[in-house]
Order: sequence, then structure tokens, then C-alpha cells
Amino acid sequence: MLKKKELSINMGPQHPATHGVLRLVLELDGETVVKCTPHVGYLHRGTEKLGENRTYPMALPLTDRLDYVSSMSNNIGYCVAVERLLGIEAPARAKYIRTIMAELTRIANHIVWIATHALDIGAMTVFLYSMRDREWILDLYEMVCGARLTVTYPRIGGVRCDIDQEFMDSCYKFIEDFPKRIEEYETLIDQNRIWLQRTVGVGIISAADAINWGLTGPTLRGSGVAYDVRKAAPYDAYDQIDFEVPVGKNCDVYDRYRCRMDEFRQSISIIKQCLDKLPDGLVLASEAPPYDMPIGKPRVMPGHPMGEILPGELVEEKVPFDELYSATEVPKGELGFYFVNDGTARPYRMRIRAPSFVHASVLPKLCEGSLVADVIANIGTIDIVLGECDR
Amino acid sequence: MIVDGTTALIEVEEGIRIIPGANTIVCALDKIVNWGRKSSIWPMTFGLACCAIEMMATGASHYDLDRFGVVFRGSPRQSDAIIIAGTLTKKMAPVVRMVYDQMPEPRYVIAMGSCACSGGIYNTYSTVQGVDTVLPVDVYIPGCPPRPEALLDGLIMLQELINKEHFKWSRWR
Amino acid sequence: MTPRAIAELIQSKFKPEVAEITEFGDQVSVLVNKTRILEIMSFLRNSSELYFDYLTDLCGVDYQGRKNERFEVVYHLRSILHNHCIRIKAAIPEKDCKIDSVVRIWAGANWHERECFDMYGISFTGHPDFRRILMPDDWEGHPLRKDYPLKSDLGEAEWKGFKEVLETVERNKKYEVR
Amino acid sequence: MDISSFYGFLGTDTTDFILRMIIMVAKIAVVIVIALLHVAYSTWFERKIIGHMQIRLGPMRVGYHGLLQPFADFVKLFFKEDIIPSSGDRPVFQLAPMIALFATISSLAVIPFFNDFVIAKNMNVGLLYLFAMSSLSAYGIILAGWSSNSKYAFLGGLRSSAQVISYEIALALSLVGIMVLSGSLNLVEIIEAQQKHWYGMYVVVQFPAYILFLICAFAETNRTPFDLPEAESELVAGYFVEYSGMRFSLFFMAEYIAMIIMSCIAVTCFWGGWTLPPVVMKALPFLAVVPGLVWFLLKVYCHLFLFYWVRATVPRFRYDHLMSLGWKVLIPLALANIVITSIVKFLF
Repeated sequence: MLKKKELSINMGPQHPATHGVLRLVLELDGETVVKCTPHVGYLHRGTEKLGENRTYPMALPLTDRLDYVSSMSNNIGYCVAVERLLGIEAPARAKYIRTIMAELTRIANHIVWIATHALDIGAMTVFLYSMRDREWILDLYEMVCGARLTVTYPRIGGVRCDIDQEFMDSCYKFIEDFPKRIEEYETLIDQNRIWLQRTVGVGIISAADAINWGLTGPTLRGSGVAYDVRKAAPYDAYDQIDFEVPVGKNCDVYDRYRCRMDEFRQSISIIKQCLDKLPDGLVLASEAPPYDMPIGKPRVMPGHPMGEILPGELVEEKVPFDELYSATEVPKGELGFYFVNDGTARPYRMRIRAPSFVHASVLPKLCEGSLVADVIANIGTIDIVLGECDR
Repeated sequence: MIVDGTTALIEVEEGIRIIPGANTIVCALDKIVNWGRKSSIWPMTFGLACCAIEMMATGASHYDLDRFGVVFRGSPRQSDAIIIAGTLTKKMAPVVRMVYDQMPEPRYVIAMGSCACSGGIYNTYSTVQGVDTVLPVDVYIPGCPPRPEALLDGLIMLQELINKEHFKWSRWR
Repeated sequence: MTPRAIAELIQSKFKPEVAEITEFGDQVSVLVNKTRILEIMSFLRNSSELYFDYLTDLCGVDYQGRKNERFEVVYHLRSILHNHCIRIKAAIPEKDCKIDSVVRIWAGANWHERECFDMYGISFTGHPDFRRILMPDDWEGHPLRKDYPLKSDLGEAEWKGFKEVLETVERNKKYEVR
Repeated sequence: MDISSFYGFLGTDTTDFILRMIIMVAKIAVVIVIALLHVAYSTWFERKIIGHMQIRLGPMRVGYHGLLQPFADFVKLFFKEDIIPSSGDRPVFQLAPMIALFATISSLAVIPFFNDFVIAKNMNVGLLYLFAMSSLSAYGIILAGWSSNSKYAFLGGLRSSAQVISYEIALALSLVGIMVLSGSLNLVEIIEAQQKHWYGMYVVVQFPAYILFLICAFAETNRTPFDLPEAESELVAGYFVEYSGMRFSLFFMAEYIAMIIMSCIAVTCFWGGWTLPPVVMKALPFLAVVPGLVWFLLKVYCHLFLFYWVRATVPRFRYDHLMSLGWKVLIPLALANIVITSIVKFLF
């Protein structure tokens, strides 16, 4: 009798296709994956702990570096959350600018996604075509804030500075020309038989499973669930904008690809509406906290002055903690911030609910039983960024 | 020329001895070897964090690293340089060191971004404060993240560094 | 349903379990006892009028010295069907640092619970694959606890994997020609 | 058996023998040097072509428009440390790249580059010899994958062996039509047979076989979309993942020479080799002054361009799709082509 043994291969953390430092341990029977165990944490930088030791305005730059492909959206998500916590209302113009920026970021993110996904599947030209167009969006970023990747442009209570006419004109030109570029990518892959063979019917996750696993964003919508935080709990200017949420049907890699391609077009339409409707006025609320926000004293019940609470000491009275969970729709899915505030300018607890973390957890379900090549397609389709996943 | 035990080495300075006449060969070969190395730096496809995206952007069509003969290779065995692009965590440090150890000589390390240079804004329990605690770094590129132009500048600096190398080809066996 | 109404429904259903209901803005949190957490969660998941099919988030909080029970596990639930949400919290004392796992109800809780263990040391009984997730397996301590140091220099408590790397670096220094 | 007749082709006279040997060695040297130069510049050509297709420039800084890039790469690889994994099989590890390279280089012996210039002139099993050599180079790949003692290399080697075996059949079958039409396996005779027709190229009558051959040639040389053995995103670098420095460049050279050989076979069997179709020659007689080598190389370059073009365009196949394409589509089509060709030849 021959003894049968699975071949276990270690994919990552240094591997061309794992989008950073994801590590997968695959057990193979021939080319079929029997077991897939993801290992994350190779980029765990302690953002949550660091955030708890910084004031709200000073923790803002940390959010750029979570999902570094769509840093602007993270900033906005954080600002929206802190605004809700501190009771600050951003001016209308700032809200519109943020919406424009969020959608530009969505396009930039999906560009990086299609680039890496196509490169993993083997279509290298799509990578270079789409990265060219990403530079275009980065130029727009530079126009408003001077940075390319880690922008920190939004502020708690608005945005840092106003946009000018030059940006508006460039933006109009962008939304006019970009649809042609989308068609260019689609020409290369959309009807390509090899692409179809690699994506249709691969990585299927049913709608019920997708909800159960907590997937969000296009990864969930590819399974036919039209859940979008922009519709379910609107923030910024999304309640005044008319847009559709593209959903898939077949729950496979191809449908998720289609969803994201359709989101390109929706984003363009949102940007167009925002630019047309852009109101005048301030871009930063007057009550916005300054950068050197005073830390202040924690709210404690009488008899427990600050600094006298020793570890392990029993507190008789309950201490009021403000708790808030705020979700925004970043390109990858639902980005949630959960704050516990004790009255100081520092969050007592800053929890980041990162979509990539949840998406990476579904990898074993997607991969087991498929081929090695499908693992690559599956890693691509869930669109993870390890900075956000490991925090 | 035959170099054996009997060939007298000339002491030019305290502790530095040379083979007489060898420089004519050595220098010419040095030039060729250094030219080859600096014109074809193959870094490894290895991104850690944010800077990796800028590295990708530098490799893509707008900045096009291929102009300098820079091609990204997946396997450490075939790469000449490793660009540490992003925050190095303690969990990742053994992996990075292992990957570096797998690379053949001569190998160069570029620390890209402030996290790789010094730890950057992340001074936390899980991060390594600068990649030079783990690897011998040749070029540091500051920035959070550095712009693609800065990465290109770093590569050109590495080329200059390679150009000054002397007798490094002797390690080939 | 409004969050307030949901909280009241939970309170009417599990009267002795609900310790406290707090409100901030339009969000309501329900503090429950950890003993019957699985039952409460199954009810929330399966009852047709609530139908919380979606576990948005699960995390821990360390209230060292601020509250009677040191830890809390926070569940953020959402119903995609009804578009309402609620926050459930379960207090966990430091001495008996464990709670029932909800992976059987929401598969997505898997990694969140592992992270919660990794960061706070709260054990989840009944979890299918229970080990550290973000930190290395042999890491000592739970970083997000309030008594854990923030800075990089951990001194003696340094992870031994990292110490080994530093030793390798020292060992290999003599081979470097610079 | 008379020993003199056995060595008869070398001649009985000693000086004649030495002269023939010198000519032979010179021919071999010329062919190998030119082939290696072609390898060097086909990498440059590839990087330039793909670069321009991808709206970038490709090598620019090393020499004029990067012309010295291949030499820089070579110098660097030559002086790179050569690592042999301690857990690997040392002799096999060292042998594997040589097998791959020598098997492909020796295929050059039967390729007729231009009129009367072929190293092994009277090889009457030329095509079979080419198939044998291209199968032999697969051994290099498999041994490399095995001896590296790395799982990625092992998977790459396995994929490659399966792929080469399956596509070899279709490759050979797609050329049977040519053999039937020309009645020979000698490549020179195949070209001469094509000259007897007014169209002068078998691609006209054997177009389906030509397409089949091209697909199989892509698979045989492990090029996109069949680059599974070295799929960068899956297996890092495939079978040569553990090879560094010079040994790696041997594989690299083997791959490019194999590509050139496949192009040469396509040109010889389907495009009339160094000749132009008689109908063209009749219409434009001044073309006769152009040496045959120019036409040959031009046709080869067009095929190389095709290789690069495809690489820049399509994604990679999945393993099972690759297998089903090879066995379920290509082989039946190739067999059908043989049957139809034979019937047509029998009837007319």
C-alpha cells in the first residue's frame, strides 16, 4: 500500500501574490487544496493601542496607514466617527468635498485591485494600464493636499483646505475621460476566454454564507446582497446623491469583478453630481478641535479624582463612558470605528473594524476544494490590504 | 600571473598588502563587474506596507523602473537587492532575515520609508525600530511614503555605491 | 425597530440577564450577563422580528480600575433585512476570563474572537480553532490590556523569536564586507 | 561491413577529413554564437516590445536605448554567488540546467538557416530529432524541480512534465500533415517540397495545423498563457526557484533558444524557410538579390514578436483547463487534420 500524504506548502509572507504579508499554509493533494490556513499579523503595528494614547486629531494620520490603498476613505471614516462622538457637524461644502474624495479613492482602490488581481491571474498589461490611470487620481490628490498616498486631507469637522477651480476643471476632465479607460480594461479581460475560465464559477460563496461570515462591500454585493452603508446609514452627502448599488448574481469571482467595474461608473456619476451641486461656504466647522487639542480630565464620579484609581481598585459607582460605533463604506467594505470615550480628548478604546480582516477570514471557505491557481484568484477577489487587516 | 605563496606581497600601508601589478587586472575587471551590477539591479517582489504601493507605482508605466534595467524577481535566489518597503514588525523580522539570508552575494538592502529607516510613527510593542537592527542597510530613503522620484533617487544612489565597489567579485565561487 | 425598542424587547425576554441599558446618540447598548450569552445571541439571530443575521464587529474592552468587572466583550449586531442594529456587551471578570463562543451562530466571529483573545486574553469556550492571531503564537502578554507597555522596547519581556533574530544578526555580522 | 564506407561521409583523405572537421566546427561556432546573441537580444526585444505595448519604454539607460542591457544582465549573473541548496541533490542540481541548455542548443544542428547552410545536412529524421531534443530539455526542468528540494520547484517541475508530455503529442501530430504533404522528415526537403507549389508555403494549405502548432509551441516553451511551470504569482519562479547566478541564466537561455527553435520550425515547415513563394518571386524578381537568411530571420522575428505580443495580452491558463485543452481539443483536431490531409493527398 502506498501511503498518501498531503503536500503542505507555505505561501507567503514573502510571495508575489499575497498582496503584502499574508501567509497561507496550503495542504495539497496534487493540485487540489485540501486545507487552507491563513496566518495574519505580520503587519500588526499596534494602531489601536497607539490610537488610545493619542488625542483624536493626532490619531488621524494613523488611519491613512490602515488601508493604504484607499487612505482618504479611512480618514473620512475616522472623521465621521469622531464627529458623531464629539457632536460636531461638518459644513455642507466639506461634506460634498469629502464625498468627491471618497469616490475618487474608491476608483483608485479599485484600480489597484484590478491591477493586482489581473497580474495574479497573469494578465500583466492590465496592471500597467490601470496603474497609469491611478497616477491621474494621485495628481488630483496632490492638487488638493500635496500628498500622493497618505493624504490626511479630511479633518474632524470638515476638510483641511478648500478646493479650487483648477481642481474642479481637472476633476471634470477626469470623469469625462475615465470611462474610456474602463472600457480599455474591459477590452483586455472582460470577454477574454481565459479570464472567464479562471473567474466564472470560482470562489463561490452564497448570499447566506456571505452574510454569516460578515463580508461587506463588493465582496458581499457580488453574492447578490445589496447592503451598502452609504444607503443603509448615509453619511456625508450620500443622502443627497442619487446612485445605484451594483450587485452580482452568481456569487463567484467574475461577479465580484463585475460589481467593482460597475462601481467605477457609479463613482463617476456620484462625483459628477457632487461637483454640480457643490455648495458654497466654509470647509471646516468652527467647533472643530485644534490639532493640539487639550487632553482634559476623564469623567469620574465624585470621590474618584483622576490619577487615584489604582489598577485593581474597585470602583463603586459606574463611570459614564460614551460609546459609539460608526460605519462608513470604504472601497473594501464596511469600515467601522468603535470608540469608548471617558471625557478626555483621547479615546479610551479605539476599535477598528477592518473589512480586510473579515474578508481574510473567509479564505479557507473559498479555497478549500479548489485548485492552487484558484487560491490566487480568491486572494485577489476579496481585495485585502494587510495594513488594515493586521492594524 | 601566478599568485602563490612565493609571490611577495607589498605592504603599502599599515596592514594593507597588495599583490604587485594585480591592479591592472583588478581595476579593469572591477569596472566591468560594477557596470554590470549597477545596470541590472533586480530587486525582490517584496512589499511590507504602504511603501509597497509606491514601489508598485514606481515599477508601473508612469515611472517605469525597467528603464534602469530594474526587474522585480519573485525568488530571493535571483534577486540582487531587497527593498524593505514599509513597517517591519517583530513577527515579520525573522522572515525578512531569512529571505535576506537566501539571497546570493552581492546583495543590497534599500530601506524605503520612515518606518523602515527608523520605525517612523510606529513606536509600539510590535514594531522593529528601523530595519537596520536586522539587516545591513545600504541606502535609506526617507518619506512616509517616499515619492516614486525618491525611490528612483535611492536606486541611483545605490548604483553610485556599487560603482565604488572594489574587488567584490572575488566572492564568486 | 428602533434600538431602544430592541433593547426593551431583550429586557422583557431575558429579564434577569440584562444588567444595564445605556444610550448614546441613537445607539443603545445592552449589558448582559455572560452566562447565558449563547442563548441571548441565538434568540437575536433567529427571532423573525429582530433577525440579526450579521455580526458587524466583536471586540474586547479593558476597563481596568474603571469598572467593577475588568473586561467587556462588545458585539455589534445588524440586521440587513430590517436595517436595524444593537450593541450587546458582556462583562467578564478578570478571575474568570472566559465566555462562550458565538462562532456557531455567526461564522464571522471566528477571527474576531481569536483577536479578542490575542489582545485581551479572554478565552472563548467552544471556538473551533482557538489560538493567537495577530501576535506570534509564543508571544507573552496581551498587548491591548491597559497595563501592557506601548513602546517598542520591551526589555526582558521581548519576544524570543525576535531575540533569536538579533542573535543571528550578531553572528552573521562578521561575514559582511562593508 | 566496410569500415571506410561507415566513415565515408568524412572522406578517406586525412587532409580532407581535417578540413571538413574545421568547417564543421566553424559552422557550429558561428551558429552557437549567433544563437546566443539572438538570445541576448531577444530578451532586449521582449522588454522593449512589451514595454511599448504597456505604454512605457523598457530599458533606456544602459547603452543607447538599453542596447547593452542583456550584457549587463549577463555580467551581473556571471559574477553572482552560486548557491546550491544543502538539502538538494547536488550533482543533479548542477546537471539540470546543462541538460536543458544543451538539449535546446543541439536542436540548432538540423535547422536550415539558408540555402545549403545546415550543420547536420543529411539528417533524414530532422523533425523527429527536434521533437526528441525538445522532450529531452523537459528532463532538465523536471530534474531541476526535483533536485532543488523545494516545494515550489517540485510543483513547477511536475506541472512542466505533465504539460510537455501532453503538448508534445499534439505538437508532433500537427506536423504530420506537413510530413504527409512533403513526404520527408528532412527539413531541407520539406522546404524544397514547398517550393514545388505556386504558393510556396504550407501555411496556406495547412492553416489549422499551423494554429495548432503555434498553440503547442507556446506550451512547449512554457510561455504565456501556458507559463504554469514558472507562474510567478503561484509558484514564485517555478522549477528554477532555487537557482541563482549563472545556473539560472542557463535556464533563461534555454527558454529563449527553445522559443527561437520553435519559431524556426514554424518558419521551416509552414512558411517556406529561407525561400519566398514562387508566385512572389515571379512577380517581383528583384527580390532574388536579398539573401535567404534575411527572409528566414525576418520570419523568425515575426514569430518571436507573436510570442511577446501574446505574453502582453492574455492571462494565464489554469492547470486543469490546460490539460483538457491539450487532450480534448488539440489532439483530436490534430488527428482530424492528419486524416483530412491524407485523404486529400490520396485523392489528388
